[in-house]
Amino acid sequence: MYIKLDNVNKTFGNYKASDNVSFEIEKGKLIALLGPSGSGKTTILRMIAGLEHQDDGDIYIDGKLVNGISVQDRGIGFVFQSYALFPYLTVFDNIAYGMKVRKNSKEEISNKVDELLKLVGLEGLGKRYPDQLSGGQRQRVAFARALATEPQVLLLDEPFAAIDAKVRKELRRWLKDTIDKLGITSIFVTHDQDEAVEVADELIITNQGKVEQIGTPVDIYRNPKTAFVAQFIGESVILENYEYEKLNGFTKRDNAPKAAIRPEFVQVLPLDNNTEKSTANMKGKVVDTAFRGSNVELTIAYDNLEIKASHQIEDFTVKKGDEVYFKVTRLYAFDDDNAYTLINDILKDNPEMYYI
Amino acid sequence: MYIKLDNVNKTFGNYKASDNVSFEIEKGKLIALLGPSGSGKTTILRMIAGLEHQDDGDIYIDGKLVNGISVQDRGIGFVFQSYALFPYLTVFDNIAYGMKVRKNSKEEISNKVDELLKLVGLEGLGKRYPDQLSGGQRQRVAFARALATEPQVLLLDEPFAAIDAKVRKELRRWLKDTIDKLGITSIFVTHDQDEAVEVADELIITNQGKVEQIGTPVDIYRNPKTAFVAQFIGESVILENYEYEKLNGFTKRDNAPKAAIRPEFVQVLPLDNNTEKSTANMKGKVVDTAFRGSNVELTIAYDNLEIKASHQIEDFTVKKGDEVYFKVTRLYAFDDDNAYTLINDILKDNPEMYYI
Amino acid sequence: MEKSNSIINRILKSGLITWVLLLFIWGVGALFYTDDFLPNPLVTLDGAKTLITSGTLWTDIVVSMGRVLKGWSLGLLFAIPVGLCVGNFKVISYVFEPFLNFFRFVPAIGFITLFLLWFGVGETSKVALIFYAVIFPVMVNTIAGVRSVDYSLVEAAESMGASKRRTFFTVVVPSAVPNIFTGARLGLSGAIICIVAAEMLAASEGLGYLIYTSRLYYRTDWIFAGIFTLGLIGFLADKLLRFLGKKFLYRFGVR
Amino acid sequence: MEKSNSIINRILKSGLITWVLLLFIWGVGALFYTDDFLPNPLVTLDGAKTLITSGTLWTDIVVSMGRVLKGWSLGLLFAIPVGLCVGNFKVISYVFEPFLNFFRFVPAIGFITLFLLWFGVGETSKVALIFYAVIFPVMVNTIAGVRSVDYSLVEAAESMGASKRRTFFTVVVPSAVPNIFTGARLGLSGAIICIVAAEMLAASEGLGYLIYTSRLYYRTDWIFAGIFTLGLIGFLADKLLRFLGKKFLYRFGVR
Repeated sequence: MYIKLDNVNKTFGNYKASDNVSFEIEKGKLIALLGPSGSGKTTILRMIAGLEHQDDGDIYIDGKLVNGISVQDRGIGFVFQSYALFPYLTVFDNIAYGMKVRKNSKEEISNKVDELLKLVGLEGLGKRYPDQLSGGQRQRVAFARALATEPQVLLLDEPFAAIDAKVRKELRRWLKDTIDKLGITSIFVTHDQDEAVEVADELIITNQGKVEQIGTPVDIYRNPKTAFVAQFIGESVILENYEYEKLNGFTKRDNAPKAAIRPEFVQVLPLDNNTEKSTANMKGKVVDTAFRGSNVELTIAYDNLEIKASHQIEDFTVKKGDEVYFKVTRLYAFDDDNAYTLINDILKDNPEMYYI
Repeated sequence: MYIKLDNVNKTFGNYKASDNVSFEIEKGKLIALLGPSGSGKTTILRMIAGLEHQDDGDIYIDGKLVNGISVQDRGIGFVFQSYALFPYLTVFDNIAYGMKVRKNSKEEISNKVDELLKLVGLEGLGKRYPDQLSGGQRQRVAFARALATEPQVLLLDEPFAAIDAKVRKELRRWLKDTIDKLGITSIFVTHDQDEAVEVADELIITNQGKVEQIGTPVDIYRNPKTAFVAQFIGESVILENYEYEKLNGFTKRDNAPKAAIRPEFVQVLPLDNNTEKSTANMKGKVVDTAFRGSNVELTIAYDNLEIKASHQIEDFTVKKGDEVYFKVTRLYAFDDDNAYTLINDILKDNPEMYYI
Repeated sequence: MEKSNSIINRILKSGLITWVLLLFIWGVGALFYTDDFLPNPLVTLDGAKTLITSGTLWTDIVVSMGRVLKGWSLGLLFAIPVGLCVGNFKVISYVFEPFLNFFRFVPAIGFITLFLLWFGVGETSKVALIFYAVIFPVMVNTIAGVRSVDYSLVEAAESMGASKRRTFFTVVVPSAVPNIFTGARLGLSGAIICIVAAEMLAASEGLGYLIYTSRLYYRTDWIFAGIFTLGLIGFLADKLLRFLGKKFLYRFGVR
Repeated sequence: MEKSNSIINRILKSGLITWVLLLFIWGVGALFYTDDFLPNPLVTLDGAKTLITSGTLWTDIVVSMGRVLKGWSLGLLFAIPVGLCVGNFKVISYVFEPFLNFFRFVPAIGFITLFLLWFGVGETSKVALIFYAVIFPVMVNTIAGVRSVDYSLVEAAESMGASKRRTFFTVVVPSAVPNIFTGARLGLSGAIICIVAAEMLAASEGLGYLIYTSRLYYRTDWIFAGIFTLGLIGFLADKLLRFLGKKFLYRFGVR
C-alpha cells in the first residue's frame, strides 16, 4: 500500500477530529475524502501532509513511517482551498517557488515551468499576477505549483469550493483527466457528493472523526455499510420503525427498523398499463411533482407513507393528483450502526431484473 | 396581466443591460429570470422594483404605469442577494422596519411580526441579531421582512446564492411552498438551471440583455426556440455542420447546421439484446464512463462523433471499451438564431414510443 | 509539569518580566550617571511621592485632562454632524473636502501662536487648539464611514418605503458608527499630544508644564514621573474608551 | 448642455470654489480686524513674498524637513526589523510588547526636556525626538502586518520545502509590506507634528521656530505663511509617499 494510516487520533481541545482512523490507499489512485463539514476530513489530509501532527498512531507514505518528518521533507504537493498563491509573485515565480528552494538551475526551472503551464493550459500567462487571473485559472496555477516539485502524493483541500458552478464542472473533468494522465497518487477533500462520485476512483466517507466506509463510488452507492452512509449518500426518503414492511416485497429484517429509499429505486407505471402485472405493484396517489431537468420527481402517497420516485418524462405523463402503480426495487434497512441492502423479494425471482 | 414590461431599454455606459425587453406575468405566478451572469436578469428585477430606472419603455404593475413612481411607493418587497439585514437591529426590528415607516401601531406591528416569524419558522428568535443566525435563517428573516409591508409583488435577487449547497435544496422547497401558500406574485433571479426549473412556474430566459424565451420549465426544456436556449438548458453535446445527418433516423433540416443532443435523448442497449431490433440502432464504442450518483454518463464514439448518453446503472453493466447499440430519440437542430426539435424519423412511427 | 508551565506562561504574558527587566537596566544605567542626568528608580519613586503628597501631580492631571475632555467633546459635537453631512451630500462635499484635505495636514500645534493671539493665554486658546486637533481625524473617519455604508442596506430601507431622510438616520448613521468611533479614539490621542505641547509653550499648570519646568529646577526625577503619568493616562483613556465602545456600541460593529 | 454641465462638474471637483470662497471670507473678515490680529490675504501674500525673497522660508523648510527625514529614516531602519522580529517570535513579543503597549501612549513631545538634557540643544535631541515619534506607529503596524499574514501562504511555502527562515523572508515580510507602509505614513505625519512643537520650544531655525517667533515681532502674516507652508509640506509629502508606494509596492498590495 502506498499511503497507510494506522489508528490515527487527533484532538483539538474538546473536539475529536480523528478517532482511530485507519485506511490504505493504492499507488496511482485518485481518492476522495467525503463527509459533512466538521467530519474531520480536512484534518486527515493535513496530517498526511505534515501540516498537522497526530496525537498518536502511524502514517506511512510509500512504506516509510513519516510521523517525525516535517512537511518540508514529506515530498507532498498541497493545493489549498483558497489557492494560497503568492499575490506579489508572477504566475511563473509562483510555480518556480519550490524549485528555487531546491536550488534547481535557472534553465531547469524555466523549462519545467513552461511544461507545467502547458499542462494546465495557461501558456503565455507566466508574467501575469494572480489577481489578473480568473478563479479557474488561479486553481490551475495552484495545481501546477503543487506539481512543480514532483511530489509523490498530491493533496487537494476542497479544490473546487471557491469556483463558479459552471466552471466547476469543467475543472473537475479536467482535473480527473490530468491526474489520470500523470498517474500521481492523489487525495482530495470535498463535501460535495456529485464531485466525489464524478472525480474519484475511490471514496473514503468520514463522519464525526471516524471513517465510515471505503470503496468505489458504485460500491458505496449500492451497498452502504453504515446507517450514516445509507442516509448521507443520495437523496433518500427515510422510513422509521419498520414502516418498510408496508411495501410489497419487503419483510422485516431484525435490528434494522429504519429504511432509506432513493427515488431511483422506485418505478412508476400508469394505471392503464397492460405490459406488466406484478404483485410488487402498489397503487398510490401523486401528491407532488417537481421537474428536475431530465426527469420529474414524484411524491407518492401510499398507506400513510410518502415515497419519492424519479420518473423519466419520456415514459408517460403524470400530474399532481393522478393515481399510479409503483414498486420499490430495493431499499437500505439500518439501525443506528449498520446498514443492509434489501432487494424486493418478488422481483428477485424475476429473471428480467438485472443488477450489476 | 399583472406585471408588464413593454420595450424596455437600459444602458450602463457601453453595456446594454436591457435590449427591448417585453414580457408579461400573470398574477400569483412564481417566475424565474434565468440566464448567465451579465445577461441583464438582475437589471430587469431592479427596474421592476424601481431601484433602477429604464432609459425608455414602460413598466406596469397591476395595470398601472409605474415609470415615474419611486421604489418607496411601488408596493414591492425585495430580497437582496446578500440579505441586506440591518446588523444593528434585532430580527424583530428588522422585520418591523417597514411597518414603522408606515406608522402602524405597536400592537399591529408586534402581531404581524409574530405571525411572520411563525410563517418562516423562526418563532422565538425575534430578539436575536442577524449575526447570531445561520445563513438559511438570515435568508428567512430577509424574506419575512420583505413580506411585512404586504407588497403586491415579491422580488428576489439570487435568493440562494449565499447559502450552503445542502441547505439550499431545503430552502428552495420551502420558498416554493410558502409562496404558493401566500399566492403572491413573485419573480426571482438565478443563474442556476436546477434552481429555476425546480422552483418556478415559468422561466424567462435572458441572454445579452434580450429575453430569449418564456415558458414553463417543461416547455422550455422540450422545445427550445432559440439557438442560445438549445445550448444553455441541459448539458448537451453540440454537433456542427450537419453532422447530425450521420445519426440513423435524422435528415438534414435546411438552415439548421448545428445540433444539440442531451444525454437523456440517447438510449443504450447491450450488443446481445434480443428484445429490440430497430434500424435506429447504431453500434458505438464506449470511450469514457462517469458515475453520476443514480446513473452513468457514457461517452460513445461513432463515426468520428462523440455522443454522451445517460445510462441507468440498473439496466445492464457497461464499462470503458465495450461496444454497445445506441439510438438517438430526438435532438435540437439550430442555426445562429432559431432552434427546431427533430424527432427520430424511424421511431416516430413506432407506437410504443410516447412523448408528452 | 503542566501546571508550572502554565504559571510560567502567565508570568510571561503578564509583562512582569518586561517591567522587572526595564527597572533592572534603568537601575544599573543610573549607577553611571548623576541623579540630575538619570535618576535611579528609587530616586524617581521618591520624587513622584513628593509630587503626589504635595498635590501638584494631581492638580496637573486634573487640569490637563479637563482641557482635553472639553476640547475633545466640543470637537466630537462639531465634527460628527459635519462629517455626516459632508459624507452624505455631494454638493457640500465638493465645497468642503478640498479644504479638509489640506488642513488635516497642518499640525494643530502650528496654530498655537495664532490662537494665543486670538484667544489670549487663558484656557480658551488651549481648548480651541485641542478642538482643532480633534475635528480632523473625526471628520475624515466619519466621512469614510458614511461612504462605506453597504448600499444594499440603503436600498432595502427604501424598498420598504423609507424616505431619504429616514434612511439617513436609520441606516447611514448607524452604519458609520464604527468609523466614527475610530475617529474619536484617534482624536483623543491627538488631543493628548497637543495639550502636552501647548502646556509646555504657554501654561502655568498641567502635565506639559510640569515636565517642561522640572528641567529648570534640575528635577529629572519629576520629568520621569510626568512622562510615566502621561503614558498611564493615555493607556487608561484608550482602554476605557474601547471598553465603553464595546459595551455600548457592540451592535453597531465596534469591537 | 452636456458640455457645460461637465465643465461645471470639473470646476466643482477641482476645489476651486472652496479656495475662492475661503479667500473671500478671509478677506471680508480681515476688514474688521487689524493686520496684527488678522491680516488680509494680500497682506499675507506680501509677507510671504518677503519671507521667500529673504530666503528665510526656504532655509526653515530645508532645516525642518532635514530633521524630519533624518529622524524618520532612522526610525524606519530601527522599527521595521524590530517590528518584524516582535511579530514573528513569540518569546521576543512577550518581553517587548508590554513595553510597547505602554510607551506608545506617551506623546513624543513629553520627552523633549529629557532629550534636551541628555543630547543638548543641538540637532541630536530633535532627531532623537522624531525617531521616538516615528518608531511606535511603525512597530505597531509592522507587528500587525506580520500577524495578519495569510497562514495558508506560509503553509504553501513550507509544503514546497521552504525552511522557516526562507518562509519568513519570502512570505511573511512581503505580506507585511502594506501595513509597514501605513506605519511609515503615520510615522511621517507624527514626525511633522513633533518637529513643529520641538522647534517652537527649543530651536533657532525651522518652521516651528518661524511660526513661534513671528508672534514676538507681531508678524501675524508670517504666522499664516508658516501654517500654510506646513500644510502644503504635509500634503505633498503624503501624496509623494503614496505615489511612490503605489508605483513600487503595488504588487505587495499597497494601493
